[in-house]
Amino acid sequence: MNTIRVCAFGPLTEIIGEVPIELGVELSVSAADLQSELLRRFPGLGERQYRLAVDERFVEGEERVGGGSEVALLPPFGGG
Amino acid sequence: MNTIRVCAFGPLTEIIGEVPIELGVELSVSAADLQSELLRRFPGLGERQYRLAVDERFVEGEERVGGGSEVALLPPFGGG
Amino acid sequence: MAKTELIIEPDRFLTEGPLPGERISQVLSRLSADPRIGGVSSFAGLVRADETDAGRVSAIEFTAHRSMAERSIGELIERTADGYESPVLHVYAEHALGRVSVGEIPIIIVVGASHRPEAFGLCRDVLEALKAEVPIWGKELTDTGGHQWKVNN
Amino acid sequence: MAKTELIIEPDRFLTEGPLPGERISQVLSRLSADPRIGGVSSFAGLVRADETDAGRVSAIEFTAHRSMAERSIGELIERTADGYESPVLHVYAEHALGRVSVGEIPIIIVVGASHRPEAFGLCRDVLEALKAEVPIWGKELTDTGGHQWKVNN
Repeated sequence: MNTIRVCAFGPLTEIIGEVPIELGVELSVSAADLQSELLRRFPGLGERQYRLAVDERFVEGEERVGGGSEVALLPPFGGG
Repeated sequence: MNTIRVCAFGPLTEIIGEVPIELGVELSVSAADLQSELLRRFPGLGERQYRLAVDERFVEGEERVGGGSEVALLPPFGGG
Repeated sequence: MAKTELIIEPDRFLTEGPLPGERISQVLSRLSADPRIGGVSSFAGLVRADETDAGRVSAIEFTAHRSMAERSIGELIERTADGYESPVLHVYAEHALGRVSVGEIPIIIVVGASHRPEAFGLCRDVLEALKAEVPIWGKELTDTGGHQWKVNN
Repeated sequence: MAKTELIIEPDRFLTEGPLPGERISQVLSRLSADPRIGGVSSFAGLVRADETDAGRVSAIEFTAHRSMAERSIGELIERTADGYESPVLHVYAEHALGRVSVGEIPIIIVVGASHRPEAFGLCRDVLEALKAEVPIWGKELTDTGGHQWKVNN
């Protein structure tokens, strides 16, 4: 098993917390499957919009997220 | 006879000078006739666009300019 | 449309000599005391060293029909502000007279509004109306001792 | 299109704490040293005392995905500047992190260009792209101790 670190930002910290969580995965996982697993653990995510980013780039759907990655959960932005 | 003081602005000062000139008129004169008289005295005005203003308001065509008025000759603006 | 409070500054639009660059921050500091203002759009014009038929511009000498300019700037700010809705619109407009050298500032406009579209839109509208309607002239002086008159489009 | 020189400032886009209002005049002063620049358009955002369901806003607490934000601001400035032609485009963009109270400044954008349409247009484009694309979040804190999250349209 490898681990993926998941870090929440903005309002999602109210659901997941400020501290990154770790998920065990095989070699890699699809972005969609990762989101399903997060939803199972944090049902509050079901009401929230957010995107995933790895290495400062968005990932989605069938794109693979490798073990050892850091994944950012990015809700809609509020800068400016 | 009454007099009208005519004051040039911007590039028109190169034709008419910085010092206001005085024109004798009867009770009043139309804006168009005033422009004709100015053109007779200063043929260089023929190549120039400008508008007349009295009391900070534009006058033109058959509008009357009374004796005793101060008339400003306003070429295209260049502020900003 | 909802009622808009329109605040116009300063009392006199025309100033002798180039405008200080600190002006924008000074106005911004005053605007920040109004808790209704969320966006401030500013414009500063600078004299460019343009190449012209008369040589390279080194300065612009500005003159105006002063009383008419003061009157027309007030009128055009009120007219352009009429197109915007905001709890408050705060407009500062200032123009230099006399010699303004390359890199110096002949014009500053600062507009504060509740939201950014009104601040940007009105700042630009005031600038465009000012260039078209306010009786100011600029004599561009060049490095060869020549000159030409600036004409706004 | 003719070649445009694009200058982007500062090295780091994110700053701890509210931005100083003097910043705009400081940047303007630097831009005035470039004789190709004729117009400088600036924007400053201010925290408004909005009435919300959670109470009256007294401050916004800003957080960011810092590395992603720094990267995305540089990319979006280059992309938006691509739409403009000017001998020089000079873009300064800065955003606050942490607590910014009502009347204080969370964002400043300053754009210098040869002519005013490019300065106004690019300043606004950078602002809009920044609000849509840069991973920053604002937690609006209210006078009743409540909060809500700011969401850009």
